[in-house]
Amino acid sequence: MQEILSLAGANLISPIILSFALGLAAALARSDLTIPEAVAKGMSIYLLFAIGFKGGVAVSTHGIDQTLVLSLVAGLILSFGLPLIAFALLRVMTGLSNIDAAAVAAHYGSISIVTFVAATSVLQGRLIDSEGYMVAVAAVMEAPAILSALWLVARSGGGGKMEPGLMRELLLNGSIVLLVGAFFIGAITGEQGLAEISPFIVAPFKGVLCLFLLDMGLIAGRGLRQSRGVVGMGAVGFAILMPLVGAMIGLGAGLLVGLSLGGVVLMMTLSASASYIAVPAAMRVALPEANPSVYLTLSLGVTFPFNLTLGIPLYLAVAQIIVGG
Amino acid sequence: MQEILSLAGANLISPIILSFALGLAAALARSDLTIPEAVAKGMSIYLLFAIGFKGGVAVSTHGIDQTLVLSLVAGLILSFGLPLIAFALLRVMTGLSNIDAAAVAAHYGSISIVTFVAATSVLQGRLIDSEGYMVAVAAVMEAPAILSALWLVARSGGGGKMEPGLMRELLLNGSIVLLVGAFFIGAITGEQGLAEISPFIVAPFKGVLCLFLLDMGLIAGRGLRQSRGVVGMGAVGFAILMPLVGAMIGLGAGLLVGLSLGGVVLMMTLSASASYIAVPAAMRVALPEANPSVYLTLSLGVTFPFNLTLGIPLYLAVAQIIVGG
Amino acid sequence: MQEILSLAGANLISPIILSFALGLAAALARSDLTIPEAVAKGMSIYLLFAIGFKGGVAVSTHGIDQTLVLSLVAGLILSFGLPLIAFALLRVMTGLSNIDAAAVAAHYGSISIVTFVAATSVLQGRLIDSEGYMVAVAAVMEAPAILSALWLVARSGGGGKMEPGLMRELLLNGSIVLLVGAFFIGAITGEQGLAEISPFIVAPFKGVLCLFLLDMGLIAGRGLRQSRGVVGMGAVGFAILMPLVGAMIGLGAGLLVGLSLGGVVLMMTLSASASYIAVPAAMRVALPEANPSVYLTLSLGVTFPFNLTLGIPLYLAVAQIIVGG
Amino acid sequence: MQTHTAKRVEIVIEAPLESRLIRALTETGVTGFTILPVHGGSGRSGVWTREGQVGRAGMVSVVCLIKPERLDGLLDAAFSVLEKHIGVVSITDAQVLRAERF
Amino acid sequence: MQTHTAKRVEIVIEAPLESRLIRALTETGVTGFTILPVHGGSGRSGVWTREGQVGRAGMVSVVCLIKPERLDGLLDAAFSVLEKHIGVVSITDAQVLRAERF
Amino acid sequence: MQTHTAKRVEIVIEAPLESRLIRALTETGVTGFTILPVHGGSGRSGVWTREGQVGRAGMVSVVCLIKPERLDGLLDAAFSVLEKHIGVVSITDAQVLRAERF
Ligand SMILES: Nc1ncnc2c1ncn2[C@@H]1O[C@H](COP(=O)(O)O)[C@@H](O)[C@H]1O
Ligand SMILES: Nc1ncnc2c1ncn2[C@@H]1O[C@H](COP(=O)(O)O)[C@@H](O)[C@H]1O
Ligand SMILES: Nc1ncnc2c1ncn2[C@@H]1O[C@H](COP(=O)(O)O)[C@@H](O)[C@H]1O
Ligand code: NA
Ligand code: NA
Ligand code: NA
Repeated sequence: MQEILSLAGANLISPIILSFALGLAAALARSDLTIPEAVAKGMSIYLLFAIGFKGGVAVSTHGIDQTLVLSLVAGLILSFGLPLIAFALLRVMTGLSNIDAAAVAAHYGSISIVTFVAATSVLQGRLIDSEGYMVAVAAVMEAPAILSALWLVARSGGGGKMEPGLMRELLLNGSIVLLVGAFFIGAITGEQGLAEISPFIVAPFKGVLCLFLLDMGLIAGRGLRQSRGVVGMGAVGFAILMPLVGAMIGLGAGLLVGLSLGGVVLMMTLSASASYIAVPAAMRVALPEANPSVYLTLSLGVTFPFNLTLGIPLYLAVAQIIVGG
Repeated sequence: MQEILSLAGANLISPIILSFALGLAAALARSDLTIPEAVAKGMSIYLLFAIGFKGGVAVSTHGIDQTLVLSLVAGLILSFGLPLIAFALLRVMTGLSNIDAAAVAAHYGSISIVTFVAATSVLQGRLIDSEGYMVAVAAVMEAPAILSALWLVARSGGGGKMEPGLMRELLLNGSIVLLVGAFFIGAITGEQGLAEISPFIVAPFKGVLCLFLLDMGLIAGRGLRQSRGVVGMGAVGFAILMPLVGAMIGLGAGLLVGLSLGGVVLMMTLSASASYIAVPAAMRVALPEANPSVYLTLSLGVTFPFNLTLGIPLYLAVAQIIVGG
Repeated sequence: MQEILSLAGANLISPIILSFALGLAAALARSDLTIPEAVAKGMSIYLLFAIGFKGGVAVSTHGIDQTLVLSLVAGLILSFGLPLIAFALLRVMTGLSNIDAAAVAAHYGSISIVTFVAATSVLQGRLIDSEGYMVAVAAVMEAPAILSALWLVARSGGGGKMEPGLMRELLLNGSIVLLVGAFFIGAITGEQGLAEISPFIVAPFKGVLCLFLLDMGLIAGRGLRQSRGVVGMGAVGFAILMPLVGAMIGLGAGLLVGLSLGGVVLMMTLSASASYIAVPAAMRVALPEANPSVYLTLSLGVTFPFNLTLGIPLYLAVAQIIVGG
Repeated sequence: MQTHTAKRVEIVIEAPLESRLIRALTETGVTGFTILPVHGGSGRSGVWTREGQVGRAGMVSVVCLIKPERLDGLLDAAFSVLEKHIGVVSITDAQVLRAERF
Repeated sequence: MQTHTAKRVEIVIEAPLESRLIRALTETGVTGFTILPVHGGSGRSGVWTREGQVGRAGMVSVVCLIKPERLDGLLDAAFSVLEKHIGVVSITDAQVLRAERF
Repeated sequence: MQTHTAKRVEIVIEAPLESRLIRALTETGVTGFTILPVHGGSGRSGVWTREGQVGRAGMVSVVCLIKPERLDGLLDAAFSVLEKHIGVVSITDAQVLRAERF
């Protein structure tokens, strides 16, 4: 416990977290600080390219162990399954409509790549290795949750039919294509390729992540300011409970699959994290009746900061106790 | 003298100055070279974050000496007071209307963070230390000058009432929030935090500054081209005299406060520099009748290049003679 | 031969090429992956500044040998002359109208700076030196080809008169001004200037180039998708034959001028490359009747990838055989 | 100078639906339109801005100039996409040059 | 398709005043508007462009669709902010779908 | 509030021609206009988008509010530039505040 708190503390005073806090504070104080859309998009492209590439390189060096396929399958199952659990919890804990509940559930089945990145940098900070192909698992987990959500809505007769073309849109979503593409480039060019571009994708990575989290904080803060009263206590409770539930399930999956300590932590983080970029856009298309400020407030305003600050260190501590090492 | 000139010379052929000159020349020659707004904003966010963070780290290492508070107070007084002097000079040297004169005065009481950054990099080049909290002083000096200007206008019955909400807008101005916020992040995370992100905020800093000054040069050149004839010789004379006056007063303040050589040079530079980002926007709200091309031409077209090229080396030389070292 | 293929192979699996391929694939698969215009423009500004600066530094160190002037003259002649050859080939190989053929010809007389950059990084990879002033040659070759194309059209009575103001627009084109300006800044500040900003313009260069080529791939792919059927087999054949022809002529020019091995390869690459940024914009002004999707498809969709993948290694191999070393 | 009557239709629609709207328009034979970026806005669904957004957030504005007789077809197409979604459609009378283009 | 008459008001105003205009509009009950970025322009106060600008420079364009009877209230609100400043306001007659939204 | 009749002219023209259009407008005494960025579009010359473009590609939209009597001069000037090029021009009747500015 002691240990967890100290790690959480150390984690809290990292430039990354503090940058997020700065953005959050600035937005809540109604400062006019903003980061241009093009710059924010540029940073996310950089982060996806870098994280994918490094994952690929890791695979090219450590080679593909048999757990790769299992991990991908586990990711798929988690992404399909977690929304069902989330939906059930939401029905119990909140008064959200079927459609809103399903839309929120989709976000928690999918993943937040920035949370994933934050977890990897915590692992690096403590010199804990992890399977490079976990970025591929992250990619695999992005979309399936959306299908589960649509199924939940259809089941309760609330429309939400699978819009034609939506499926390929989801699979060819820019961030998935970039993440997976960079992963393969890294896997093909390996250490040598990394040597060529590491001054770009490795050295400045954390700094860029700071500015990106500043932006995330600004957006989260703006959202919180505007959605006052939109989400009740129950929903907020869900947004903190669900990551814990997800992490535990992710822990189980990671152990079953036989991942390393680092891999288990990442699997927990992926399961615990909620999407706030790809899924919201998909929901506007597939479930327009769902209220965006509900799912954005919960995933970006509550769950994201929770994972960033307390969640990740907690998952790491738990994994260390159970996996050992 | 010899010494000053050689330093000025060395200063002139730095990539930073030449990049500004390139932008200026390109704009005057009506080249279509432009830097996208989003990229320019992104670079300024980077520069503010980096300079603030490094200042905070410096404070966290050297600790806070008693002069910190004094320096902040000095900064406040300078920012409030310099506009009065500037206003008096303008009334004598130019035929500007009360309102235009007050608007110009506001710019010279406030500061140019890029000029400040250029001064710090000159100091670094000559291995001269300076107090890290000077960035906090810079932040403190941004807004007060605007109040003095409004007071000057109100006094002469020219309207310029303190618009409701303007005050908090000025204090929560994006650049101030980012500069101060990054300062605190740096102060909290200290050397360790710096180690994590220095490949991003330290190593490439000067290069980014070059491109940013290229952009400044482009804007300054465009402004000069369009404002031909708008400003008379008297006004141009003011734009060169005022920085010298400001620097001398800044010198006095720095000595009174007991700053180090580097700190004194920065205090001189802050006093000598004129705002061309925050204050112009504020003037459009508070003094819409004032002519923007007058104050932009003087602060960005004349004073900024003057400080960049001759001013800073001169301030350094004078400070060395007086402070010694 | 063996040797060429292995080099081509090695070249093919570089992160740079694979990033282009990723962009191409993503666009052809109709992924919504895009890079914001401002970010793309920002990267091209960075690349031009960096390549120009480094060229200038190289000149400042190796000094200007007598071949400098000869090389510039050679570049001028090539840029004026190559369009005539291209035009003749197009008349023979394709059914393009006079105006379309002339417009395409202009692109092949001008140059692609990114192809040039790719060639320099291949040379660096094999530790082959080259004359720094080749970037000046690149700058010189950008515009003249356009005049030849206009002359070709005027000759065949198809209008295409030299629009007033177009000339200075071409010469003060943003990319030329930036490239040449950075070249002079590099030449003036030399090694010392480079030391100051190399963490910005040298270390991350290749990484930025990857993202830029990702964008180029996206644009090329989008263009290919939309221009299905617009260009016939003959035109595609031209887009592969012309670079070879250009390279051979560039080889002759390089030998005549007496360039080093690296210089010869770059001269070949410049002659073989086709513009897809500056010239298309100029064509919209000067030859609006010419069909953009024809010249964009050929230069960006066919010739650019050809040079990037097979062309450059081939030119290098040939140059090594003939120049030796 | 010779002008021709036309209708100017301005459709403010969510960015994620842009591709669908374009498809619907094209299917009804409307192949001329201009897409303007939208920086922010406010409506029944609240206030929003593009600042700092990473995903495909916010709205876009699609402007179509068409012959009056084709207006209904266009509106039906637009409505088929817009129906369940937020956004607004406005029509103004306009004159255009070069009627052959419409 | 059923349309309803409305007014389309386009207010080109300095970026630093955007927040004030929005406030004024909201206070008079105008909660529907779309903000378009403006790249540059020219007027009595000279020529300007956004290129390379760092501060909150230049203009923005605020487009409001409203019921005709609410036009005057909107114009008064807009004018109260615009009065001493540069910028232009134009009004055109329009038709809108889904009147319930206005 | 007192308004004055005016014409709103919207010229969608290729970015490389922007400077020429501005020159032509200025020469005929039209010194008031607003330039809006255009994100993409479609027409007889096909579909295009700004995304990822490096060069001066795509279109821009130039909006002019002018006194009705000056419309023809403006259209002639615009047409002299637009003639051989792609792009569209539309005119709508408008009301403006502060007529002295036009
Ligand atoms: N009355 C209006 N005038 C102009 N734009 C509007 C209006 N109402 C809504 N919009 C735009 O349409 C978007 C969605 O509006 P709504 O469907 O009312 O939430 C808003 O964010 C605005 O960008
Ligand atoms: N006649 C006009 N038509 C369209 N936009 C205009 C017009 N006059 C002014 N503007 C816009 O309003 C801004 C300020 O105009 P002004 O108040 O005349 O300086 C200009 O920069 C343009 O963006
Ligand atoms: N009917 C239209 N309505 C709105 N914009 C149009 C229309 N036709 C063309 N445009 C715009 O003008 C550009 C050139 O059109 P075109 O000359 O038909 O190729 C297109 O890319 C659109 O941005
Ligand atoms: Na999850
Ligand atoms: Na000052
Ligand atoms: Na060529």
